[in-house]
Amino acid sequence: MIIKSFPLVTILVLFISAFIMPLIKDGKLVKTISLASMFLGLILSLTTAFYVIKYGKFYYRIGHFSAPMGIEFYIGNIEAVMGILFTFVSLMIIWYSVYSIDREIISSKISLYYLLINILIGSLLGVIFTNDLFNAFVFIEVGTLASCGIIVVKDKKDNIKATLKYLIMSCLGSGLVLMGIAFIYSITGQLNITFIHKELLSVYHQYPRAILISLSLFTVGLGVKSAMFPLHTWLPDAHSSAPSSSSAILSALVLKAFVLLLIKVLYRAFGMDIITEFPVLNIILILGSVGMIMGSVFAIFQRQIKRVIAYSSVAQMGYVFLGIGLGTDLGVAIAVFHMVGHAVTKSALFLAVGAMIEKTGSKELKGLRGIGKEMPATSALFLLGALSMVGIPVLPGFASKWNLALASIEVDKILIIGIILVSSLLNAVYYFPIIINGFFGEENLKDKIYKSKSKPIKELLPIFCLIFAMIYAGFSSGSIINFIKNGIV
Amino acid sequence: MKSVILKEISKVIIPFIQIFGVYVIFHGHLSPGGGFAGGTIIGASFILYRIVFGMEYAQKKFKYEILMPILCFSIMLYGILKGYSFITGGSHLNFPQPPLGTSGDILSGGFLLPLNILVGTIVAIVIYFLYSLFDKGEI
Amino acid sequence: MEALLTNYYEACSMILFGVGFAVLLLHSNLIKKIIGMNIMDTAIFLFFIAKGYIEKREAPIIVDVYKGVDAYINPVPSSLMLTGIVVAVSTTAFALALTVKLHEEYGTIELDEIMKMKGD
Amino acid sequence: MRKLAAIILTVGLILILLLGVQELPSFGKPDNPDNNEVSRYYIENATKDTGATNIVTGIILDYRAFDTFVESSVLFTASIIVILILKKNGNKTE
Repeated sequence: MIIKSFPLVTILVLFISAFIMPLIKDGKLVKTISLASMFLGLILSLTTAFYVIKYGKFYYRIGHFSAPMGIEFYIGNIEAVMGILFTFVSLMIIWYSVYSIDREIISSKISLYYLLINILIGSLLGVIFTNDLFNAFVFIEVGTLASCGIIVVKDKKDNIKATLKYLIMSCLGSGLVLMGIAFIYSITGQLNITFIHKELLSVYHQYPRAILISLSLFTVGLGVKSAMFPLHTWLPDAHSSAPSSSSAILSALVLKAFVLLLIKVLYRAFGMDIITEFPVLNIILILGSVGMIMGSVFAIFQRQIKRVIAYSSVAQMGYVFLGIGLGTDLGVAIAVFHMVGHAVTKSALFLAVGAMIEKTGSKELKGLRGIGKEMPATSALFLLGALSMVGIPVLPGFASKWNLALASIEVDKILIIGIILVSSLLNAVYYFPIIINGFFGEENLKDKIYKSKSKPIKELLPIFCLIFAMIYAGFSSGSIINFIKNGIV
Repeated sequence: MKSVILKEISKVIIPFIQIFGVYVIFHGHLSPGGGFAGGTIIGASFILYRIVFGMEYAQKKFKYEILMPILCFSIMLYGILKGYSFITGGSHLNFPQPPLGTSGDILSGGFLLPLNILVGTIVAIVIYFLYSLFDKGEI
Repeated sequence: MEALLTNYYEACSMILFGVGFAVLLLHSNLIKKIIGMNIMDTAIFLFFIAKGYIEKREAPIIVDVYKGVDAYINPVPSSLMLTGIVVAVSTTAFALALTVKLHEEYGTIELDEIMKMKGD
Repeated sequence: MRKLAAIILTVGLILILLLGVQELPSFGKPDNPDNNEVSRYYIENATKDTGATNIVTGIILDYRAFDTFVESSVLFTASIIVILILKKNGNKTE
């Protein structure tokens, strides 16, 4: 069946359409190519998802040689959902950047910018789909280079400083991941995740320390790349100095693919019965909960709005790590669902903030007072996104918090509910002042003309679609979580 | 680097370096080496040319408008060639595959030889770009 | 302890990894940090290739006659490390380009001074 | 102070890694777990399947060709980014 090859076709289309772009001079054609390739990717991943719903998960060997000899893709429920999420969110972000990118970077670099975005999304899809550890490492490397590239495209002082810090930390991370792969290869002799699991089941009694070390190497290596709490120091500078569309891609998509790889390594390569013998899951649980609290605390003291939202990314990634640390299938399903909800919401928030900064010209929180009157549509979308972050019942933020609480009761770790409540309150503490100063307050609205700075509707359509998708995810959260749950093993 | 001795000697040596690089690429699937090693050797010969003969000559000989299309076409060709063999292999369609040939001579490895050549050009051009950008920021 | 003496290649690569890690953490000069990153990558390549070696066997290239399965070492780590080396090269090239740009902007490549200089 | 903490951290890291290495299968033994049926399959069938006498090139360009495709795009992306950063006149047409 040719539909089985669609995930590979998506990645090839994204890579090959990226290779044409340096030869094209005019920006319009480059944007249309990028939009067309991403739209084709969305259609292909939608058909793959329908195929998976109907016929269940499948393996797709790349080339003429099957699993342990050649490389293999594994498309299960989680990969199908994440494929749709990644292509949909990046399509919306590219659609938004078509209008806003000319004001942020000089015209000759636009074709290279879209090249980097295409290669980045292709490599993130590769990290999601592949069932081979070393192949995932090579995709991580392309993703890291491309994500550092889209930050430095804006060629300002603090961009370069933030990019260098990000590059050095993620090189450290990928070095640790490669060391983890070396340890696993020396024990099992396999590189394919399902074969590693088979080998490890028979051999993990002889090498307890080596397995513990490779587990911690993977956790730290991928934790650095996906902003686990103590290793997140690169994130605020990188996400706040980048152009608005690339900071949306960075915080919504790039962090998620590496956490998904961590889930695949922990729950598929090692398997539930091996990792429960080691304290790794509890460490991830503790780091996740500390990250939730400290991320929000840092966000309160920030003055620039983009840094507030960057720190809230760290806090939301804490939720995901909390879900992973619970150690049950439900916990991982909620972690994946929270990734879906957070990706859609955070990209909408970053794009809305990008529009605000572009129109008002000031990155400071003080500069955005009374923005509700000047740009009512954008700040309304920002309000909806912030409500989901805080956890208002109908939106996805609430659904993942609610199910996380249920899952932690199941595992009878009651303290986690307290942590979830405290972090939701902290979220409210730093999101609501932005909204309140924007819409209400006499002195804020004093000399603001209604709709004076609002962006034209056709530029706000992508954010509107993202918010609409977020609300849809909130309504159908139960069915998405069940769909993900039976896709983990 | 204006010394005449250097220019004359490098005029003699550079062709031999490039011939050796081409040899390593073409025999990639028979003897040690392959696309990456051979490409590095050819890239090094480009850099030697640029050092000895200075930037103006090098820019006339290796213009950016020629090298960038070669780089993009070779990596696109690589993607299409390998994409063809991925998809035909993965979905078990038995479309015609390139002949494997007898396993001793050059034209023997099916897609191996063209892929080695493409990888060799990619590596050579990338190394030349990296050097020239670090040298004076001009290609 | 004697196990460290038998697989001494892996032990040396771990110490090299630690040295690279220390250089990365201690030095504030950017070029030295990049050199530290390179040392770490080389240590990982040494570790990976050392896992593939089997005593009294030769390189996996069939010269003229096929000497049977037990005459060649494990080819997989050496082919993986070709990819690893290319990855290390491109990351180093990118980091060096950033260092050149930082020197143009800030005038110094000491990361501590740059951190103190709160840019605009 | 920071330097002391960094030194302690690295020495601890080296010790932990050496503990792990101590337990790994010993170096160079023919019956190591990584010398299993996968590598034996490569050695036996490389010339039959791919036609290459250099088994490593056979693995790179045929068995695990997807790795090498993504890796040459790593090289391509690295050169594009360095062009993006360092190209003096910015645009391509002088």
